[in-house]
Amino acid sequence: MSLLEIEKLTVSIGRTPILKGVDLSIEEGEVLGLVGESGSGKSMTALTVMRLLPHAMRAAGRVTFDGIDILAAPEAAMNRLRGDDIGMVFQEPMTALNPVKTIGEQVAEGIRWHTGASRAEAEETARKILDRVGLPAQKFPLSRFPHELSGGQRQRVVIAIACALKPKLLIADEPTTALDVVLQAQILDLLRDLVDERRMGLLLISHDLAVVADMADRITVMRHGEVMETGETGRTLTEQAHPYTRQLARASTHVPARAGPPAPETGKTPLLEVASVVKDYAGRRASLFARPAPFRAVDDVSFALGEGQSVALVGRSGCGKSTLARMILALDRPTGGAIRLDGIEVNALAEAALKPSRRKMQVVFQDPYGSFDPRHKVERLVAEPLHLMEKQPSAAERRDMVAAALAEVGLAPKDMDKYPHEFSGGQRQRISIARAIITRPKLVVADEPVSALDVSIRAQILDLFADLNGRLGVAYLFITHDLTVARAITDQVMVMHDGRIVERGRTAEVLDNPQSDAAKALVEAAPDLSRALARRLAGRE
Amino acid sequence: MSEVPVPHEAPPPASLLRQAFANRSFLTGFVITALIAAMALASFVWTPFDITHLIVADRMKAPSWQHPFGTDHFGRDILSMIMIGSRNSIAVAVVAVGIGMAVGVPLGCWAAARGGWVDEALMRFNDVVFAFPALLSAVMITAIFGPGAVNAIVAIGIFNVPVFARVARAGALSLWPREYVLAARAAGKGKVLITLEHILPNIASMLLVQGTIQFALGILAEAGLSYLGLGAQPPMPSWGRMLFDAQTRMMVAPYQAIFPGLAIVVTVLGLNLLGDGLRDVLDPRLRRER
Amino acid sequence: MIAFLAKRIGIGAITLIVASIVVFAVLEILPGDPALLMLGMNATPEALAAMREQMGLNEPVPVRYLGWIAGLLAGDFGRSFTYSSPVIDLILERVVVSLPLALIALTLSTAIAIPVGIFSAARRGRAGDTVSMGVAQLGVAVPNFWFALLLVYVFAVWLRLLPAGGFPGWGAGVWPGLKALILPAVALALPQAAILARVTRSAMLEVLGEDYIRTARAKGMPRRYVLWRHALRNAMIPVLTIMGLQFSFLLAGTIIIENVFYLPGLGRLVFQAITQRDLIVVEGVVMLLVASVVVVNLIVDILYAVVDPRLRIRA
Amino acid sequence: MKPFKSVLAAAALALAFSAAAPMSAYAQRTDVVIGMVLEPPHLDPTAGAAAAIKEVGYANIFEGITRIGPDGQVQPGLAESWEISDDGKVYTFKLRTGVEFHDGTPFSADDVKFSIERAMAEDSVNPQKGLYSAVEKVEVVDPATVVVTLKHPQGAFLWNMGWGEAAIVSPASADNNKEHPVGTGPFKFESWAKGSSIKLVKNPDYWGEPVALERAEFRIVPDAAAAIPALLSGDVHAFSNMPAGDALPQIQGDPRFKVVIGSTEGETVLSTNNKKEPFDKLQVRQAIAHALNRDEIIAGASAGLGVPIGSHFAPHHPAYVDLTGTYPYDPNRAKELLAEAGLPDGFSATLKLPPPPYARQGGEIIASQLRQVGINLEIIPLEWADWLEQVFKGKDYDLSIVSHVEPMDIGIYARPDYYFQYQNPEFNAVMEELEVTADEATRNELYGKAQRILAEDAAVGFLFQMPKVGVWDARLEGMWENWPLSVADLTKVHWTE
Repeated sequence: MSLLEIEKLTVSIGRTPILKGVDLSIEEGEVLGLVGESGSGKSMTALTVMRLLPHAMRAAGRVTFDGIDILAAPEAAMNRLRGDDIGMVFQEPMTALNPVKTIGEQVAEGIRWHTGASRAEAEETARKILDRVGLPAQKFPLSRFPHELSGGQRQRVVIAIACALKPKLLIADEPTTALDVVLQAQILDLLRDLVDERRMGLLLISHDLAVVADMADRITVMRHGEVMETGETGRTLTEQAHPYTRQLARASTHVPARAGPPAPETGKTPLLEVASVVKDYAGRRASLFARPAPFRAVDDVSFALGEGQSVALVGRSGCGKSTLARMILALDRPTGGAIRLDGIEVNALAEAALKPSRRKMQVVFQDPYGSFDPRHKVERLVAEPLHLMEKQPSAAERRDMVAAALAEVGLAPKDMDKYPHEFSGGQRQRISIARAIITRPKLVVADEPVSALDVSIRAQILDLFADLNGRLGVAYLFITHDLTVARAITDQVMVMHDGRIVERGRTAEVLDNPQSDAAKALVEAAPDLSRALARRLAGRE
Repeated sequence: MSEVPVPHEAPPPASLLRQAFANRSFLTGFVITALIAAMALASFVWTPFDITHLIVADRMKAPSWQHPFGTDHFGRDILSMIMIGSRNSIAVAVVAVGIGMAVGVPLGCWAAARGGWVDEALMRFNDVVFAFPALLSAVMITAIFGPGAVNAIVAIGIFNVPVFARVARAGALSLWPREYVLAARAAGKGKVLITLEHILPNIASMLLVQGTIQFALGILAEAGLSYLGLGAQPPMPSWGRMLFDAQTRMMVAPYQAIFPGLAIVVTVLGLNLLGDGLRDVLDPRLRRER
Repeated sequence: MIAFLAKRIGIGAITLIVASIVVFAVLEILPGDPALLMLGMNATPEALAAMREQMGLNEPVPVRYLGWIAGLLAGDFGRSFTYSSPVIDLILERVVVSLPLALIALTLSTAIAIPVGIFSAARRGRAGDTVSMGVAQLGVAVPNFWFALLLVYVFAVWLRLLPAGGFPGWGAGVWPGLKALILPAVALALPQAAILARVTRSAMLEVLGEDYIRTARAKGMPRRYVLWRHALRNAMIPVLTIMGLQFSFLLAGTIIIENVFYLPGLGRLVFQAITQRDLIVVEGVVMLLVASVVVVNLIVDILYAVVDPRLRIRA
Repeated sequence: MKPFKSVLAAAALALAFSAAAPMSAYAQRTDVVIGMVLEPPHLDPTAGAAAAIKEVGYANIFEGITRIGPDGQVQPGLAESWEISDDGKVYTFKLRTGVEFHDGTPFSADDVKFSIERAMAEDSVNPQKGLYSAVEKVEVVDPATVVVTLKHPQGAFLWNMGWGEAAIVSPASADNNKEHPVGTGPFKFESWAKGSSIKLVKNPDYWGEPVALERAEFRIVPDAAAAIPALLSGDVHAFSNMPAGDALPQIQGDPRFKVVIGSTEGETVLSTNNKKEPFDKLQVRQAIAHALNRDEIIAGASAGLGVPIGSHFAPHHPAYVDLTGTYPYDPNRAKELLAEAGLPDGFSATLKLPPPPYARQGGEIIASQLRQVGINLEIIPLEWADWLEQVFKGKDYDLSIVSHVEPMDIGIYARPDYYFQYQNPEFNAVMEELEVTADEATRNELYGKAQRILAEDAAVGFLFQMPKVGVWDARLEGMWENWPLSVADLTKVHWTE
């Protein structure tokens, strides 16, 4: 009998079904990858196993863990199971820990509850598991509070909590999605080692095929609350028997067709020139009288970008890439250095004098939900940058321009009379791009433009970026931590680390043959489906 | 990527209205508030009795068919007094909230947009105002300028200023880093324009909710001041004043104190329910200030 | 932590200075001649002049302000015009009524509100929650002085369980003193309790929706344990804020409630002093109240740091 | 279950305590709690006008050379007898001997001289300095004899010396009387919890007939809302003048209490600014007088207890003349008179009201009555301080309502700077004559004449004599039934059970 056996599981909220007859099983010591896009029901499946579904949700069907009927078990029995035989790791490490309790308390608490150990014994066990997850005593005493830890370190604490009592099954729900690639690789390594070491079953939930391909023995693909396909990882992903699996796999390795990069025109002023830019932020005051030491977010960065060029700025989270982007967009002023757009030093201009320069550069943000004022209709949203025009267009002209911009991004003119919440994430990102191109800018700065999108949507949006680059000759500065995006759409890559640009070169060269340590770390850590499959196949032979 | 529900955003007006009326709090509050407002409006054209003409012979009559709430110590019909008194309560609260919003919201928005010393100065100003127990200061203000409805309005209004400034500032501060505001800045819009186009409409629901709360508090504050004899002056009836007049006769004519008190309770209850409902509908995550 | 405290203390000091100027200036423009009030309708002009001189009303304003401040710092609040006794004595006599009253009311409201709020949050949407929140909703709407009137007539006049008002003084014993404070404290506390219960409930609900609650549940901790050990402390921050504000509200609320129960407390002292133009008493009491609000805010700030380690900056 | 039980326990405890209180009533009680509305600002009767100072101290702590009895007659005080010279200018007082102040200082003629001269002095802050206006000099003959010489005969001199403000104080303690009053009376000051109560204890060394009470407490009960429950719950045993308002029938029907409606010296009038347009016109004042319905005013402003007056004189006084019919209630006549005065459409004016309920409630009724004849009054409520400043001192008012509580104070209408701004040489002449007349019958006749002049001139709107609502425990005896002076003389008060 399997460790976990799910049969015909349905979950519904009111009359709306969330899961429609899910079947799934995990053997002892097995790693099962559960893959699917937003709304596929992956997380709800996991929460059903923990019996931690939100109040209004009702589950039916059969869930058996280690011979226990989970759906019928009394709450007290579930309390005994949770944290002891089943551990769970969540997506968002920043909020998963109680901010007012020390990490020691939070790890030891479950140990004491389940084993009845004394405080001292529980703390000793807690200490051991924290050491094991890579939080050594001298740097991370039990008395640390969560806010004193980084995201990756917090996720290690959550893993320590989940694994403290050597559970038979560990459920990890998108455990690395909120982390950058380097941390992702570290956390995945840790999980893999723990599973091997303790012979735990692991239910690894992810939207990322590459991650799952690397980790899972078997894989289950879900869509809209139903299981599409289940099978051994290597075979499922190489054969791609199910059309949806194929679609997912294709999308995650999708590279848009692009016209070659324009020939670099020597001697001409570059479109964008960043010269020795520095940005300091006030640091935290150490004592009442000492002046706080400034924190240097961007440190002496210089580069140039030609017309029509597409450049990626990659780096781990906190490396300063978003700060740099904000300065280029003249939303922030640098502490030192100069930023020139078409030869004009934008950082020296007053807001009123910035208009002509602003017309030449626009922005696309990451979050397709947060980047629109929810109270405005699409027409007004897309037309917003028209504020920058010398001559304000008439209402009719404005509608025409908005319609044209929407057409460019593949939306219908009638969409301009809707509110943003009536669109899906991908459509919103199209609207976002329409807004960015309505003034016919020469440069679009895109800050993680596809990282909040599902893989299939991401592929479409990347296609759109590529298409616009070709047709309109827009130059891109892509800010991203995702190397596949950089590879897909840019000609050049700059690698940023601790506020400095440590490496720069043609995309393919840098990604295939990184020189700096920072670039190497990024490249090594980046999940890649084809490489993962290659490794897996090689490993089997 | 995981099954996070779509972040809450304002649906279009039509469905908002439908949603609002499906909300029990809102519906109850709306009905009560509408009734009180209707009563206040009706009192301009009709009341059961003329309360400007005192018929001392009819004084202290217990509730009857003729005078459902009884009569007061001057023989005035209490129902008519309550009807006309509602005008005073509503007017004081409306204007006091209006003063608070008209001064506080621009201040709060300015502080949030400008930051730096303006923000600091506003916060310190708030500290000073909040350090004075509000009722105490209201008593002082009315003592200086003389008791009366207008001075009560000013006294209550002054304390609404920092409340709205705080709510507006907090709301605006949370919106300024939003991507759509950044996009508007990238579109070259200035702080004033962004505040008008993006900030204000998006904090409007918070302000509306706070407004109903302050409105309810304003009615209570006016009743308190009138009870101390510092609010509306006779012959203008006011609920608080009616309570003050009635408390000496609680033994012989409890109805004189019970009905005006109930009028206050019902009105404040209605407004609070309305506020709760609005908050649920407009922004489920909005926390109640104060 | 020290820097944080220093900043809060600095802000408190500035608040006090500004408040002292405001109070003094405001009272300067208050109409009414205290000397005339003192001597009444048949007083002769010479007698009035003599009285004014005696009361020190003939000095210029800045001199009087500085003199007053210097006195305050030295603990000398001046001498009451009407009572002709030192203000500090008057205040001390009254503080022993008002402070216990405010503290009892605060304790009562906290003791009622927090358990009710937690209970409601834990049984969100069920009958217990609906009923207690319905009562709370009503409690918020009830003016405390009206509630006080009802209490007096039920408990003092009908049932004759408790005194209707007045204060026998602590000299008469602790129990008679407390007995006199029960009804006023209840009248003050219940509307506040209603507010606090609502705040506690919504703070708890918000916290119960946080990820770390799910983490704790996933650890196998029972619901009740999570409620008390994980949620409550996090929910304390908004609750503390409201309690801090309520303290200032309770202080002011005593003005009305002390009038209803004719308790000789600070609220009535200041109200009487305002109507009798006993400026020096008004100034003294207002400054005391402002100072206590500032101190309470400081305590709340410290409690924030106690509750929430994120506010403690590691030395 | 547990919390419920403890609630029960608390209730039982409370019951036990409230049951314990009446137990002591089996023995003869020697303590009393008197309720009073206004707290005295201090306790020195020679330095403050507040009636509450006298209410506590008069005859209890302080005594004068004469005193005024419950019937309003002058009685011997610290002077056991006196002689008046034939020209009425020299008073020779024979003082009691063996009297001591509460601090042990012996009382003698020097104290009398000191007290009178202190009140007359340049820097005196005595609110009734006018009482001494006729005094020329005070001479000590021997420790038990003092001679007061007047500038001119003064009919009311002995009466004046019986006022609370004329208390005899000792030079040793005079300056501390505000905080710690020291007199010669049957009660000694014990303590004062400001805002709450003043406690007196029996003076064992009193020179006169010893009092029945061992302890007396004056409890401050600021208004009717507090007074009624305080009485009903037994916290307070007696009110000299209870602010009972409309709840009085409730108390009257309760056998535990005795209610005595008595008279006071408070003439409640609609004060009129006689120099201000249009009140300077006789017809306007007459119109107002015709427009006033005293019965309604008395019903609404004094719970129907006040006695209507037609001039400025107390109805219980022998010299009183009933002039209430001078300008009977007649709104139509009032309108005619207004038309005659050139104001056919009426006019608007202000009505500035001090805080007492009779003024605030009477004001509303009067405003309503005057509105019927076309006079629109804007009601402006004022605190006492503002009222004194604006109305009394500044004379910046049209109409006001106030009760004039000084006994026999019809003379105020003759004062040139008084806030009524009333001037009538004929009236002044009557007053001058009164000042030098000692014969009782002639005096009464002159008083009658003065009353008529005021009534006919409608100098102010004469409303009603303030009632004294005496309420006390039915077992208590010896409280004053009338109030020739607003005091709470406890010398004869005792319990009957």
